[in-house]
Order: sequence, then structure tokens, then C-alpha cells
Amino acid sequence: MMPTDFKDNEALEQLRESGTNVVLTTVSDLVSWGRANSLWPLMFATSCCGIEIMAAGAARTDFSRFGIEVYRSSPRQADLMVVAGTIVHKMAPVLKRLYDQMADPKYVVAMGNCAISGGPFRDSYHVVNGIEDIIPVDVYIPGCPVRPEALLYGIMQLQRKIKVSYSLPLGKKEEDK
Amino acid sequence: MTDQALLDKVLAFAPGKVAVEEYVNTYPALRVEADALHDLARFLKENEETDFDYLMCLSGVDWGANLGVVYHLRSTRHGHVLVLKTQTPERITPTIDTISDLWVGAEFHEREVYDMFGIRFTNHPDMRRIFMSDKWMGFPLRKDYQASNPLHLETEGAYEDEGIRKLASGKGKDETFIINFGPQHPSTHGVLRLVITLEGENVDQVQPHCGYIHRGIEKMCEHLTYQQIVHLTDRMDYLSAHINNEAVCLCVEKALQVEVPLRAQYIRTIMDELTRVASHLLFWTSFGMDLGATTCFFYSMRERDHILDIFEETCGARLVLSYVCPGGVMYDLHPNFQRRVKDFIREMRRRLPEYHRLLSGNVIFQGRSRNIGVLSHENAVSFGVTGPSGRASGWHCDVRKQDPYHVYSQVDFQEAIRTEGDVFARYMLRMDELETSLNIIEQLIDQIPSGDYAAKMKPVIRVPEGEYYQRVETARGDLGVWLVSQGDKFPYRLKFRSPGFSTLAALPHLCHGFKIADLIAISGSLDFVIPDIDR
Amino acid sequence: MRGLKKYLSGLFQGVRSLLQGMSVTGYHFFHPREIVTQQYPENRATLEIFERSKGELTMPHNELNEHKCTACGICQMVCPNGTITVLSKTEQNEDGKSKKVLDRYIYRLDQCTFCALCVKNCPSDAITFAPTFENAVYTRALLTKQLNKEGSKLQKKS
Amino acid sequence: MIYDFSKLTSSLDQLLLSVLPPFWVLLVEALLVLIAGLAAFAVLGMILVYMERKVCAFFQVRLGPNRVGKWGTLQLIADMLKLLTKELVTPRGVDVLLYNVAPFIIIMAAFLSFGALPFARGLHAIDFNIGVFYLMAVSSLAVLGILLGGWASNNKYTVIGAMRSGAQVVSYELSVGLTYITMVAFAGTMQLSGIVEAQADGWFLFKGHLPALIAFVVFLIASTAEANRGPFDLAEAESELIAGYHTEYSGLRFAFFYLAEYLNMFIGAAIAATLFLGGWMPLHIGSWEAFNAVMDFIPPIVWFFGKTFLLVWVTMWFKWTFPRLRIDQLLTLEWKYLMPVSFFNLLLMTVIILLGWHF
Repeated sequence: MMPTDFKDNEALEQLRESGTNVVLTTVSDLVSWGRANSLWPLMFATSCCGIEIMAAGAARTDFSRFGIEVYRSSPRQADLMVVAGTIVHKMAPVLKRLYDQMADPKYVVAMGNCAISGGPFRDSYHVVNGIEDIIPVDVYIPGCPVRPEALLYGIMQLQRKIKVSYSLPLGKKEEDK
Repeated sequence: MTDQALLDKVLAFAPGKVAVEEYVNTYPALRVEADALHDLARFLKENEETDFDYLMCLSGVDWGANLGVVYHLRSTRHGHVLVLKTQTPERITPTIDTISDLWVGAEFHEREVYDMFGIRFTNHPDMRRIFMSDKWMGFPLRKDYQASNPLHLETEGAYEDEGIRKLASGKGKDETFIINFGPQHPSTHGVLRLVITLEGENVDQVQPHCGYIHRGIEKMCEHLTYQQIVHLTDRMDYLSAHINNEAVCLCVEKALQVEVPLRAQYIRTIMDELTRVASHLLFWTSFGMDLGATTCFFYSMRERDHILDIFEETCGARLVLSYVCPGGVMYDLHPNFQRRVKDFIREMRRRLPEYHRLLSGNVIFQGRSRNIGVLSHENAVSFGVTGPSGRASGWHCDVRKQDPYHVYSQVDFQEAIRTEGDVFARYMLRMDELETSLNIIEQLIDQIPSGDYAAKMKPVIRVPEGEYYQRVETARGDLGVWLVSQGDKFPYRLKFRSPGFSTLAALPHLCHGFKIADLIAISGSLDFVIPDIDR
Repeated sequence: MRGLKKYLSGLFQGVRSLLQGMSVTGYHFFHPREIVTQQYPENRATLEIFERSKGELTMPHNELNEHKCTACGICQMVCPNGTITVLSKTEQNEDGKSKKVLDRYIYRLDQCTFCALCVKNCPSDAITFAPTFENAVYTRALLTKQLNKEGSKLQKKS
Repeated sequence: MIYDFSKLTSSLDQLLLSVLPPFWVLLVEALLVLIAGLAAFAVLGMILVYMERKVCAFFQVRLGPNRVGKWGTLQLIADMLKLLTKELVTPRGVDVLLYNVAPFIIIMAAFLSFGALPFARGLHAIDFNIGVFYLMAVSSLAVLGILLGGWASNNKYTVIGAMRSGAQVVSYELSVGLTYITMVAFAGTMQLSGIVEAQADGWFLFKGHLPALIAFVVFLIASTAEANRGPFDLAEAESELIAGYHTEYSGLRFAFFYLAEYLNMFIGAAIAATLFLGGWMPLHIGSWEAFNAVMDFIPPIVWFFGKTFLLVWVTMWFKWTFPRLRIDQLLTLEWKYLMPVSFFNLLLMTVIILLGWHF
């Protein structure tokens, strides 16, 4: 796919312009490439979108082609947290805690409208209206539920973002904003 | 016994405390004084002629001046249904006697009522909140619920939870481990949290903690029109989304006495069964994965994708269809529908023996599932474990046979039954049902009559005043919808009796003395969908 | 003796069931034709999404940049969670009568539940679902969209 | 004739001796072996992980990694880069020393067994005269790492995983040992190179009649169990214990566990290939001279890796077909089936040797 096939290229441009170190760029690029292509996900699947994650991992839209089939259920070993489904008040501390337990660099994808904004349940007394209030989000994938191809598209968007972000000094993720 | 004879019998039992409810009702209903409730319930359960052994539904309701609890009872032997309604005298410190000593399954339902309405049940063994955390202010389903509960992000300490404190204090031995499964665990099928006490590898006690995906659907429904409610029900038990949709629509249609066109009924029935097949395929997937047979996942997802294609072609969505609307279905079938369904049935028939060769016959699998987590027929009824899990214990609980809706009465099919009640029986029963469903679809697919796909409905539906109850058979069991309308365009109260919730109540009972791996197998074989439990 | 026989037959049956299972996976391993993977995004050009598929709400415009929305607001009313906001303005038409026309049609893709009530209830068929799904972005604000194009007008009834 | 790597090594030895004193020669040689070993270790690990991901994909009607590099060949490079640069989390409450040491113990145990494997004639780090015994001793070290790691992590899941693994490895060690003894009795030597040479006119699997076949099957099962591979992966049973004993490890430390698992699988297969399938020895059939000569054209190292990877593939086939065993099933399998069978088998083998019934 060409870059023009993707949406929201402006955000990437901004990211690219913000600080690069000429000497270390090659190393940084290499590491970023590695990180982008080796996203081991932690599936924070709470509801319907979780089933679509399963579908995305299944044979039809096999997302192991992207090298992300190594599901890690332990947050320590995961790079990417896919938040799929509604997050309610009781779950929010757990989400936060799991995010804190992940080792840097870590990325978050908000999958589905529930995770992005509360979706169908945004008027409810017990639902968090968007996980960005709790943890930083890298990519938003709208849909209800998100179809598997859309998840793959979202993952590619994330890969693009990782590739342009500056990955040195090692072990630290760039602060968001 | 006729409804009148039944009512007469009950009236004779407790004169003065019981009154027949003169209200539009789908079932015969009685109003009972709160202090006479427990005795009456015992009478109804233990009397041979009434024999109400199955508590279908237990719901709380806020009547404004006071709070009410409504019991839907059913006799598995006689097949009759009775509704008991009781009220608390006031709403500051409302109390009612528990009936959880009569029907074990009531324990969870009463906790839910306490959580949502604040009605305390006296003599209840474990009266604490079930969905909301202990610190939550107010009771959300009360009509005057105003409390603002800000978002807390600190995780609670290990023993701050009342339930866990109870578990910990009950044990004096040093060897006991208290361990948390979930809420984020690969095999709790979502966000169920199980707190278990372990002795070595053996499970001693299991305490389910729900509410990690409690989205307050019942409260939200009170501010939505009937058409809008449908799309929320999709997201409860998203694996049988279509059947959930139907439950609400059928209830509304029943209340309005709308005749659904035959074509729509056929379409709905076929879609029902396709949903069931998809759901059972997903069960096969996840059950295999729970037991560590990962490859199952890919084989059954491959077949499931065919169904999702059929869905998407006709309904435009893969998972949460929102295809049913009160009066019929949203749009007509896609022209390719019949061909695709037939192709799928052929494909599925070819693949099923493969499934059995890969997993069902496997000696490791059999060793892990036979005689594990045995649920007796009696307990299944008492807990209200319906659906495939109940039928695996020998309970004829298929709503499609008991209260046929749509065209099920015209279809020739056998209710799958197994009597062992163990994990293997529950597993095999679902495999049997796969074949039953394929047979049903095959009988109907060429018979779809032409005509309208939906009855003409008013843009704003006002359901006449009354209380209506509708049951459907989802892939997980008996889904009940209890609708209270006061003639408004919004329901006054809409309660979902979700099959998973009652099934969950049986889990602690099943796991005692088995290994951790068995716990996973048992909870997998009960086939939970957590949003269905939490709603 | 019977115990031994049972032991041996159990062993034999067990091994047999294991081999049966292995024959299933083995069959799939040696038959690459069974592979069902569709390679998105490589197959992007040929990928067909069903036409009824609900990806996002769109408002079709004809070649004259005209849409059919009369800003009646029914879609906004039937929407269960406030995904749609119809902003209208009053305009003088040629006859000098003031008339309500569409100013901005706001659609929040990040809230939509795809229940299709809006499309079904729209009296003038002004909106429809498009089967697009490539909507992932880095900025949430981009998910709130204006569906009517700049300078578009109401289509005249023919 | 088959090339003897000892010519190469001895000439290298001579060369070094001519410029350096003997002590330094030893040191340099040890260093060279270490570097070669580590390199082979890393490369093998990556090949194995890649192989597993591809092979399981084909069992599961999908394609597996194919977007990073041609056919996904660079996938493992990316994974390595990522794991190298990932933060090392040390959770609060861990036993810092043991927590840090555990991954090294595991990887060291694998590395030690690796050193004794004969890859080709004359190509091994050390050719012990008690090679089989050494392998037995070293391969059971890994469980120490697992136990320590699980214990030190201060997490209940890891403790359960570690305890399971302890019970499992200790039990299966018995069967492994018994099959070793069976084959040693048959070969009459414990030296691995000697065992391989003894298979020049036919592999033990064919020469040893039924007992060799039984021992082979038992060994495959038991070595899979010892390596904590599916269907015996109870120690890290994902659907039960999150990630088992290495739940709390991240980054490079986790990579060590991950790598060691694959290498143990490889080592198990390599030992099976050596003991039963003639190691690097080409396929020879009795007196078919022409056939034997043709077989000799294929270099021994290809034979060795060919056989090993074939067995690795077979263990993968198990893994991706069967459900996981429960802990009591696992122990039943060992104590009620494999061990009696192995004992009986050893007896049978002795009888066959005494009566001279073998080929």
C-alpha cells in the first residue's frame, strides 16, 4: 500500500518533524523497524470486538502474516495493548494497571467505538467514555464491531507511526505530546 | 391444571395475603404480602400439584412509592407458569425474605436485585453487591438514582473486597492459596473474575465476581424507544445477537398483538439457527483453546466465516446484526442467501466428522472432560442452568419445544438430550445441536414463502399498559424478557433474564475438588458470554 | 488378567485416537489448497466487501454537488446515542420564502453503532451506509465528520 | 568417504600450537568454541522459532508470517531487535538475585547439552566417553532455572507453573534415563561418537527390533515433556496460568526462556536422532554398496540436521494437534504407562542382546 492510501498522514508528518538526531538515525530506524514488525499483542478484549480479534487471528485474515500472532497474555511480554470493548468503571483500574505493567515501549490501540468513546453505551452510568481518559492511545479504529480487515489496517497505521517515531535512547518510548 | 385452578389453589393457601393481579399479563399473576412470601414460595415448590421447581426469573422493579420483586416460576413437570409479585412497605430500608434456600439459583438473582435496587434479602447467605464495586454510591436502577460516581483508577488492595475477605477468613490452613483468575485472563472468555482458593492444584472454593462489563443496559433501555432498544440487545450476548434481538421484538409484538408476516418468521427462524451454529462453532473453538488444542480454533473459525459472510451479505454486519425490528426484519434477504446457506450446510456436514476425529475422540480430551464437573438434573433445574448445559444434565428445557415461537412448531426436530451432566456431555450436546440446527435450516431453506418481510408498524411504538414476558432459546439457553409498560413510548422497566447469569451461579458448585485445569474446562463447557451475564 | 487386557486395550484405543487426530492436522499440512488466507492488504484491489456492509454513514452527492437531505432531523431523533447532529439554517429561496436547509450534517463515526435506524427512517433516502472500513486514525477528532460537502445544495425533486 | 572434521580441528590446533604456548592455545580454542557455539545457538533458535510459526500456520490452514522480508524470513530479526530493546521490568517484591539468575541457568543448561552433540564426524565441542550420561545430567539442570524463576517472581501463577514443571521434569527424567540405558546397553558405549559410528551399517531404530522402536517413541514423548512443549506445556499453560513460570519476565530475560524452550526441543530431537536414527550417519543398508555410496555424497551435517528437523517437525505435529494434559494425566502417563513400558523394554532389549537376535 502506498502512503497515500492511508488516512491521517498529517499526524505522522508532525511526529516526523519533532526532533531527530542525525547521527543515530540509522540505528533508530533499524530499531523502530524491528519494533514495528514485532508487535506482540495483549488482548484486552471485553466484548464483541474481542470476537472480531479472534476472527482476525483466524485463518481467513491471518494476522500472523504481520508477525503479531504471538499472543502474550502476560502484560510484561506484550508490546501492544488492543483495547477491544467497553471499559466500565469497575474495569478501568484494571486497564490502567495492566498498562502500567507493560514494559516499554508499549502501544495502545483503541479498537471499536466502545473503547474510543463508549459507543452505544456512552450514556450509561457505569461506562467510561473513551479510554483516552485512562491511558494514552496511539491508534483509533472505529467500528462496531471492527471488522478484521479494519483491525489489520489499524495495525498498519500503528506500524507506520512506530516507524517514524524516534526510538532512541533504547527502552524509552517517546512521550506523547 | 388450568390457570384458574392454579390460582384458586394458591388463594386458598394464604387467604388475605394473596390477591390476583388484575393487570394485562402474559402469565397468571398474584400479588403477595412480603411477610407471606416465603411460606407461599415453599408451598408452591414443595406441593406435588404445583411443583414449581424452576425459578425462571427474579426481577426487581421500582414502583415509585415502594420497591417490588417479581418472581416468575415454572414447573418443569406440569409446564405451568405463575408470577408472584411482592412489594416492600417502603424504600428507605427495604427488606424481603430470601428464597435462595428453596431455589439455589435465586442467590445470584437476589444479589443483583440488592445491587440495583437496594432491597436487602433477609437470611441470604452472601448479601453483597454483585455488579458494582462495594464503594459504589446509590442503586442504579431506582428511578430516582442521581448519585454521581467519579471514575476511580486506583486498584483496590487485595482484601478490600468484601467477598475476598470472607474467603480468606473462612480458611485457617496455611496451605490455601487465594488466586485471582481474571478479570483479564485468557480463558475467562472476556472479563469474568474468579477468585479461587486452592489447595495445591485442587480447587476448593470458587467465587465469581461480575460487573467488569456491566454496562447498565436495563437502565439505558428505560430511555430508549422500542426500536432503539433492539440494537443494545445485540451487544449482550453478541454470539447469539440475532436471537437476542428477537426476544425484545417478540415481546413487543406480543404486547401489540401484531401478526408478523410468515416470510419474516421463516427468515428469523433460519437466522436463529445460523446464529446458533455460529455460536456453537465458536464454543468449539474456545473450548479447544481452553484445553490447549489451538488448532481447533482455526478449523471452526474457517467454517464460521462462511456464516458471517451470509450474515454480512444480508444484514450488513458480521456479528451484531441488528437485523430484526419490531414487526419483522429490517430488509429483505439477499438473493444469494439460499444458495450460500445450502453451500454452507454441505461444507459443514463434510467438516463435522473432522472435528470429532480431531478433538471429540481424542484420549487426552476424553480424560479431561469425562466425569468432570458433573451437574445433576436436580441442580440444573434449581440453579436454572438452561440451554445446552441444562440439556446435558437431562433437563428438557428447550424453549423451542416448550413455548414454540416463529415456525418452530412446524419444524420436525428432536431436542438433543444427554444425561451424564459432565463436561463431555455438555460438549457433545453442542455438537449434537449443530446437526439439529443444520437439519432445521435444511427443512426451511426451500420453503421461505414470498410476501412482506415486515408488518407495518407505527414510527413510534407505544406498548399498551401491562407486563409481558417472552422467552427465546439463545445459543446459551433460556433468555427471558420481562417488559413493564405504562403505555409510554419507553418501557417502564425492561429486565433480561440472561441464561449466562444463572449458569454462572452453578459454577462454584461444580468446581469444588477438581484441578485448576478442570476449572478452565468446566467454565469453558458452560460457554459463558460475559456481557450477557453482566448486561 | 482382565485388568491387563483393559490396560492394553485402553493403551491401544488411546494411541489410535491420537493418530486419528494427527491425520486431520497432517492432511491439512500436506494440502496447501486448504489454506484460506486472504492477504489483506495485498488483495486490496480485488477485495470485495458486501454492498450492504455497514462501514460508515455517507451522504451521496450527485455530480452537481447536490444531496437529498432536507434537514428534517428524523435521523438525529431515531439515533439511539446521539451520533448524528443535523445543523440547519434558514435560507431565502427564489420565491422569497424562507426555508430550512441543511447547514452541516455532523456524524460521529466513533460513536455509531450501525443499527441502521437512521437510514431506514430517512424519508428522502439522503443517507446510506458505505462498505468502507479503512478508517483507523491517530487523531480522534478526525472521526467526527461532516457528511455534506462544502457548498452542496439540496437536490431538486425531479 | 565421510569428511572428518577432526582433521580441520587438529590442523587448527597445530597452527595455534606453533604460535602460542599450550595454555593459551586451550584458552583460544575454548573461546572459539564458545563463539561458534553461541552463534549456532542464536541462529538455530531463530530458525526454530521461524519454523514453528510457519509449520503451525500450515497445520492451521493459514500462511504464517509473510510480510517482513520474503516469506517472513526477517520476522525473527525484527522480533530479536524488539526483544533486545525492550525494557527489563523488575517487579516489586521479587528475589532480585534469583530472579536475574534464573534465565541464565536455563539457557546455560541448554547450551551445555548443545556442546556434547555430535553434528558431524569430529564436529563437537567435547566427545566425552560418558556422553550420554553427561547429557542426562545436564538436561535436567533446566528445571532449576524454571523453579528458581517461578519462585523468585513473587507471583502465584509462576509458583504453580514452576511446581508443575518440577513434578513433570523429575518424573519424565526417569523415562528418558531408561531409554538412554536401553540404547546404551544396545550400543555398548556411552560415547556419543561411538554410538553414531556403531550405526554405520544401519540405524539403531532398524537394528534394535521392537525395543528400539518402543524406546524411540517413549523417548520422543518424554523428551517433549522434559522440554515443556505442548501437549505437555503445563508449566506455561497459557489458558490456565497466563504464561506460567515466566509470567513476570520481560524483554531479554523472557527471550532467554523463549529461546531455551525451542533449543530444548531441538536438543531432544537431536539426541533422538543420534541415538536412534544414526546421528550424522547417512542411511546405509547392509550390503547395498552402490546405494550406500550415493548416500555418502550427502554431507553428514545435512543428514544430522535433516533428521533432527524431521523429528522437530513431528513434535510440532503433536503440539498443534493435541489438547494439553492435566497434571494428574501427565503423571499417570509417566508412572503408569511410560515407566513400566520402559522397564519392560529394557528387559526385552537385554534379552535380545543376550540372545543375539539383533541385526
